[in-house]
Amino acid sequence: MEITVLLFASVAERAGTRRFTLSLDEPATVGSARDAILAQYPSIAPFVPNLMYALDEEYVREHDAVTPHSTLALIPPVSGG
Amino acid sequence: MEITVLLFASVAERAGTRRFTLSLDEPATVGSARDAILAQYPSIAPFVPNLMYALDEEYVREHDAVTPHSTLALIPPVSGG
Amino acid sequence: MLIRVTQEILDPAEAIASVASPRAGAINVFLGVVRDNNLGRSVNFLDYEAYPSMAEKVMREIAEESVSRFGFEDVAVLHRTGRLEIGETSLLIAVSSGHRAASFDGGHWLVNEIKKRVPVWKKEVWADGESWVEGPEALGMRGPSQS
Amino acid sequence: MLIRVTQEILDPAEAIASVASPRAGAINVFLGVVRDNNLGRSVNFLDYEAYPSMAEKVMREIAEESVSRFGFEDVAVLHRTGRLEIGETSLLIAVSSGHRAASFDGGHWLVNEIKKRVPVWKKEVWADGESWVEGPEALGMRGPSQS
Repeated sequence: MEITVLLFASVAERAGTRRFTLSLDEPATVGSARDAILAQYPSIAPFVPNLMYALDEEYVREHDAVTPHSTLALIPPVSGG
Repeated sequence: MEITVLLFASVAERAGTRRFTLSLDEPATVGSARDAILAQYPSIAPFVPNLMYALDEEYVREHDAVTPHSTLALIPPVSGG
Repeated sequence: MLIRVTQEILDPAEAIASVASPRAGAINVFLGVVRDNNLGRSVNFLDYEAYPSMAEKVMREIAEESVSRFGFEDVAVLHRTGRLEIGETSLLIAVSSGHRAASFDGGHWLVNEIKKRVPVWKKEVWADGESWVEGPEALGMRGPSQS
Repeated sequence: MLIRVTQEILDPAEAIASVASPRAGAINVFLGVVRDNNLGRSVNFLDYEAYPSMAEKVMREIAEESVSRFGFEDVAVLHRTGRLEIGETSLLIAVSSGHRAASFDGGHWLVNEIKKRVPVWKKEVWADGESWVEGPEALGMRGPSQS
């Protein structure tokens, strides 16, 4: 299946991209998708321990399932306000 | 000596005046001035237990001295804001 | 430090601009607004009276005390007098502060002190009568004008 | 309920007007403003990035939660993105409430939750470099981008 991946802030800068399509074997979880992203962009490894994840604009956890055509966002620690 | 007396809100409405000149024997205190005001405007008696007093725009107590040409304000419980 | 008792409409933009500072990370603004009810009774409008010169003096004292207590960069306190309709602003304060916690805590303190100490009075006017509201929050401390 | 992520200047008057209500006796407004320093370092400007659609969704969730927690009449939450100069407003919230205590407490709660949960990031730009600020208050939780 294919999903859309969004990167932001420090992670987007390090990876050199903000948005790409990722192919995943089914079934997939947030964790397995994260591992596939890391394989493709190993430079972001240092950021991973601090990341949160959002699937279709909802915060999710690593063991949550990823569905086809969904959008997975890697969320660095937020600093708005 | 003479002082200026200011009344406000409920007290001014009851007395039918907002400002007048009061003659006092020296030495005078806030309390003796208040008694002289009451003698002149007995209708304000019910308000007296809740009044505060300001002399030349500074809160004062009943035993504080009143000086010639000062302005004494009778301050009902405030309700600004 | 912008301190004013006025019959004119209060403008939040003016108060905000007056407290701006490059060292401020937070600005807190409070508007006391005329509500359509009080203590369960429907209110038509309010009439505010002040001892204007003393009110400004006390507002300034409270504002200065808030600066030393909460480390504000600047403070604005404005109170309107005269007839105010539902939804109009009677009290406007703005504080600027390095950080947000002090701006909220100190803003709240400032409003409480203003309500306790500044010589301003409001009369509530209902469909069928009127009454001076005297005492903090008009709860249990009304003077004998209440009838 | 006015909720917006935008590159345009934030206008407090718009936020205040949007929360007006005849039942409101208090309106509290908070402006998060770009400060000329952070953690002892001089700041030239900030660059804010957001995940705009999700940021608005989370801002709305927090605003709705604040209404049920604090009984607000209405809430506005606006966040600006892009380059912001010293003194410009990055975050603007307004809440209307029957009474003032809830407006201060709930306004503070709202700002805290927004800073914890909304996907927005700021980059500090100094005279001699720049860094993404990542984590609450940028204290002890910076990511490895800090160099």
